[in-house]
Amino acid sequence: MDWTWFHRLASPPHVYRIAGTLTPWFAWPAGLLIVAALYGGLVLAPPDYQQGDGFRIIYVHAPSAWLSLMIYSTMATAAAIGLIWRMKVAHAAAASCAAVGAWFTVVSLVTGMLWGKPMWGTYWVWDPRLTAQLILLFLYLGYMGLRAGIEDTARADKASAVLAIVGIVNVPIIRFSVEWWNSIHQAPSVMKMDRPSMPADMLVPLLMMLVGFTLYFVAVLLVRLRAEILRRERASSWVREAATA
Amino acid sequence: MNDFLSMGGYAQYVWPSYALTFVAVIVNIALARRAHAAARAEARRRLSIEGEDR
Amino acid sequence: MLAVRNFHVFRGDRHVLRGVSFDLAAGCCLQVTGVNGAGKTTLLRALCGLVDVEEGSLLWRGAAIERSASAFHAELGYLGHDAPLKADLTGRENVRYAVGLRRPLAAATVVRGLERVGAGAFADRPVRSLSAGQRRRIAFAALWLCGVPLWILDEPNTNLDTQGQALVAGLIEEQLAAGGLVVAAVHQELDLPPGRRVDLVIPGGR
Amino acid sequence: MLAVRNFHVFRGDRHVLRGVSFDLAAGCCLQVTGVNGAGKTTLLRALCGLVDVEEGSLLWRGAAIERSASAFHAELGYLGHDAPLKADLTGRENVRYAVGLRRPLAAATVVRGLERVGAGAFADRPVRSLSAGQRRRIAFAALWLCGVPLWILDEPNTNLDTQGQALVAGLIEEQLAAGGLVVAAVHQELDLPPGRRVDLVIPGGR
Amino acid sequence: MNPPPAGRASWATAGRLVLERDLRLAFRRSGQLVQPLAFFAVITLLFPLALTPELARLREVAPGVLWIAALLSSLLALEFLFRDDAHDGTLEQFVLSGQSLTLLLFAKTVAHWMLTGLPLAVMAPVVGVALGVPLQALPGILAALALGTVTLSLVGAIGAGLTLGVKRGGVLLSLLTLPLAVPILVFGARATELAIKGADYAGPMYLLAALAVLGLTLAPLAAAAAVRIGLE
Amino acid sequence: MNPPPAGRASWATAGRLVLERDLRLAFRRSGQLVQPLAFFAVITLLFPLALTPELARLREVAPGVLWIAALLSSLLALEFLFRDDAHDGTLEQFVLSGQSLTLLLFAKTVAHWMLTGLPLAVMAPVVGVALGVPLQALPGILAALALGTVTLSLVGAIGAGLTLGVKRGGVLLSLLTLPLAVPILVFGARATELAIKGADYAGPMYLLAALAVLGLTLAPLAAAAAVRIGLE
Ligand code: HEM
Ligand SMILES: Nc1ncnc2c1ncn2[C@@H]1O[C@H](COP(=O)(O)OP(=O)(O)OP(=O)(O)O)[C@@H](O)[C@H]1O
Ligand SMILES: Nc1ncnc2c1ncn2[C@@H]1O[C@H](COP(=O)(O)OP(=O)(O)OP(=O)(O)O)[C@@H](O)[C@H]1O
Ligand SMILES: [Mg+2]
Ligand SMILES: [Mg+2]
Repeated sequence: MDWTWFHRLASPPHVYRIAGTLTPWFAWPAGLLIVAALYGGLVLAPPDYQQGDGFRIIYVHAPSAWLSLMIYSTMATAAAIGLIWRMKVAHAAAASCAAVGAWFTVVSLVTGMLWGKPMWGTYWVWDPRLTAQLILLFLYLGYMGLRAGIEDTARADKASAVLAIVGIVNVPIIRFSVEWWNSIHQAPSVMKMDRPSMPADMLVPLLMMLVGFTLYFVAVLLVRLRAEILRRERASSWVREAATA
Repeated sequence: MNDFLSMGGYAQYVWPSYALTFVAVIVNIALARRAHAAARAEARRRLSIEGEDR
Repeated sequence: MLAVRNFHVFRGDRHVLRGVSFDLAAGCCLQVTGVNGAGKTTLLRALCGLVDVEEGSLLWRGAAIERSASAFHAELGYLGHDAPLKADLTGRENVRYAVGLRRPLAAATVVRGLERVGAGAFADRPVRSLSAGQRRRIAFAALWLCGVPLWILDEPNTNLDTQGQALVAGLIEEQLAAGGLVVAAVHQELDLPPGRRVDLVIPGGR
Repeated sequence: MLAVRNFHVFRGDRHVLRGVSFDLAAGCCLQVTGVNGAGKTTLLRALCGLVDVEEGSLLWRGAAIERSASAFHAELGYLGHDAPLKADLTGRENVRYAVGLRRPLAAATVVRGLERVGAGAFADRPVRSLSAGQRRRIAFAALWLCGVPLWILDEPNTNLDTQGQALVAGLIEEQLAAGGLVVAAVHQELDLPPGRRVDLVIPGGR
Repeated sequence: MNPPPAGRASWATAGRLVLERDLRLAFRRSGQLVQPLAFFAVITLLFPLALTPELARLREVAPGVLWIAALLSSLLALEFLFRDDAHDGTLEQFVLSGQSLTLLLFAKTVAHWMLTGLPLAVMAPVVGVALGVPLQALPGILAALALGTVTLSLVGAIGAGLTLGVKRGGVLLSLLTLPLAVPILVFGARATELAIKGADYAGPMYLLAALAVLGLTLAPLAAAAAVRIGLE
Repeated sequence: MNPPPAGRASWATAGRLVLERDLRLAFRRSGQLVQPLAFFAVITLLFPLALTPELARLREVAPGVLWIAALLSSLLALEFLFRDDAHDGTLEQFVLSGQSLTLLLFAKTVAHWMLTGLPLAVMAPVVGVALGVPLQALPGILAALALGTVTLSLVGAIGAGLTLGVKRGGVLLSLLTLPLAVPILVFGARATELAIKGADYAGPMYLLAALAVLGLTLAPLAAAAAVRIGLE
């Protein structure tokens, strides 16, 4: 098997360049999808027969909740790769994930709370799904705290990688908490492949939003990754061209 | 239009949600770009004083 | 027996060791000198694998050593700036637990070790109540009892009185005579026969 | 100027100092020697009031000093086996906070102190990332800047390279020349003019 | 080339320097600052998980939960009040500085309160809302916590001083401090409960204030004595 | 006069020595042994003071109180799991001993559990009775706590390893460990609740056991990796 692609993946200047090239390819489709989904979700989709127009929060709540979990998984995967193959670029990618993930965890919490008030009559209940999401926020905070607590980058990389990997056990707990406990939170309705329980004109904008947010995240991650690589490699010779270009 | 803005009585929940989400979306773009710009500036600063230390 | 090729080590952002190489045969002592902050401690810890090496290789008995290679570690004893002792345990207990991890150890052997370094009189007092030099002696007893071929010593004479310094010199000579190796960072030159001593001066620092 | 009469000090159950007495005039250095565990550190800490004295008296400028007499403390600087530095602060900050407690201190004065001990180059790095000798230098900068008449030094040469040891010798000579006093516990004799040195050998130990 | 001789530093300068130093040490690691807060939040999070998720019943236990969480966060941070300084010799230098040890330790205690008690009190309303506390009770809770944590820090300083000589003193520290902290807990929880009920909570607040005054006058002296002993 | 050369110590000896050493260190200060217990007792005492003195309502919160107290006592002691050893260089010598670091740290974790988790579980019935728990529920509570604290110690070992390089890592340690400990708390409290109600509590006990097995297999590895990193 030809492993050159793998080694090239590990080379900072290469990743820096590739990331730069790829960014617009994710950013523009993301923007288009999100705008289209906004139109579809806010204008085209009919009001829900139970929740009226209140259900439209789903178009921001579900994607941000999805992102918060997806970003954590990405972070843990990157951290594991960094730890196992000693790949600095992977550590840089993991480091770039945390802040974005924490942001969208907060967004999912707040939009969820805003949705909870009209639907459940209260902003917050100590429901397993909700609590688990709050714990996810603390995981992100712990990860960032650990990183901030260790000055040496290489050491911070490895220590936080261990934490990210250990913390991944929480992700399935969050995803499946709704089924394990009888939560008042919505059970997965989109990801059920057999029979989506939503009419198409509601579902399609949601799917577009999900894809749009995912692409958006990749674009943001790529920019952050470039910054991180540049910061770490500031002593290397290739940075000369990259910084002045 | 007014209908649209009132969101069937849910305006006070729907619009803040959308606002917060898109603030987060924009802020994250801004933060990422700022981090990149700062890293480039730092690298350039280091290059300009190069040879003094190492 | 021990060879280092082109070691490059960073501490934080500082490029501390810039290509250090040496060869050390059995029965020889590497004397590492350099001003404060040159990188003596860094080199010693890098040999132990306690500090990451950016580039370069370490050969022991002709074979390259990875970081955290436990077979290599089992043949090595390290004594740093501070003696690795538990303040609440007595000297005897400290020696027993530290050395017992590495080799089967009879109580009588522990006594021999403690007496070898002149620590017999205070071996049963908790280490917290010992003077600085007394602690160093306990640490040397543990090192000696390990019976490993490679000693790595950071400023071994610290806190020792004149007799203690002579004792350390004696221990080192014995270790070399038995075909062992010693790597020692010092500020005062070691008094060893020329054939036994290899000098390494680390430039830079302070 | 400093006089000790018949000091008796116990550490735990051990009668460590059994009637130590000496007189030290301005401009003189008391060189305390003794084997490991003799009681050098104990004597120095007893002078500072950090260890209880069972019997005996301490006279400073002719007057008897109680334990924790802050007027006496204000004239004294103590440097023990370990440098009293905060690992998270830089050398400059450490000096500023340590010395600032005792006297008004301009930033320029701090710089002078750091440069006096050759610590200018690493004064702005957190102490945790300094080598053993670099730390000792920072501690000496703080001591020097205190500008107090009485220095109490425990093995001042520890961890210092040759130039560092010369530096300490220079600092001590200056202090004496300016009419100050130094009490130093050492294992290697200090190189001072005979008129300036008073010897005290503590018996027992090890 | 002698150091320029100069007068003695005033006690005000000395106190200010100690305060500034401790704050700077805390801010050096920006993450450290949020940590007592995060700890406080996580502890309160445990209660709904372990007790009951129903807001109505949580509201009943909210005063107790808030105060126990505050007590524990404050206690956990106390461990480090003097330990680091004792370990690296700074405390010894304090004793030898010629300044009043009482004053220097008081400055350290103030710094400790500013870094734990104060942010905790400010944070409490947020946590309170999550436990179903009505909005109008929040100012009262904030005031009670701000006052109570002052006394907690002061009492804790004595405990921290006493356990200096003890290896792994952390648990012992809690044991010494918790009984002394019980009055604060009782009055504080009472004030909070009354505030939640919308009743007048001045009574327990006066008692809290009295405890704080008592602490301010006696605790620094006791702490200084304790530290002198603890230094051996 | 060379030291008698000898073979290598077996891994079993090494593990036993580490365990023995930690136990001996703890017994050296006999007071230290009771401390986690006393802390546990004091914490549980705080609840009646802060919440409500009525036994009937205390019984309702008893499972949660027991588990939170256990979690916190265990956490407080964790701080010292590796810190002292890291500080005095023992951990470095572990790494250089040629023995498996995973094994040595596992031995330390076992010692930690024997010194905190086990006595805590044994003590819990006493505290439970004080909180009005019926007698027939006590064996269940003991079993659940004994099992749960195993996992707590294991998870805590990872956190303790990770925060080694962090000054004042205590609070960060809690912040890292508590989220990971939440499942233990939830299942544990659930088992206790069922036991108090006299219902069948096998379900959550199986889950606790599953978590313990997961912890036993993975945590020592992760802890060893963390310590290696933390030693720099
Ligand atoms: C603070 C409160 C809330 C939090 C923390 C929260 C959290 C979450 C999380 C973590 C997801 C998972 C996304 C995924 O599995 O990919 C999710 C999805 C979802 N949430 Fe919420 N939620 C909250 C409130 C609400 C409310 C009040 C509603 C509606 C009544 C709601 C409806 C949904 C829906 C429909 C989904 C998409 C489920 C799917 O299709 O997979 N959520 N939320
Ligand atoms: N953790 C660290 N982070 C950054 N720099 C460090 C760190 N530790 C040491 N250094 C720096 O690396 C250099 C070498 O340090 P090292 O301790 O190896 O010196 P040394 O030769 O042993 O000096 P000494 O004689 O004073 O013991 C010094 O300049 C020191 O400041
Ligand atoms: N805390 C203590 N409790 C009991 N005995 C102690 C204590 N500290 C020191 N000692 C004992 O007192 C004696 C003197 O110790 P001290 O530290 O003063 O010796 P020293 O002369 O400074 O030795 P060194 O040259 O090794 O530094 C020693 O025998 C020591 O074991
Ligand atoms: Mg060194
Ligand atoms: Mg001494």
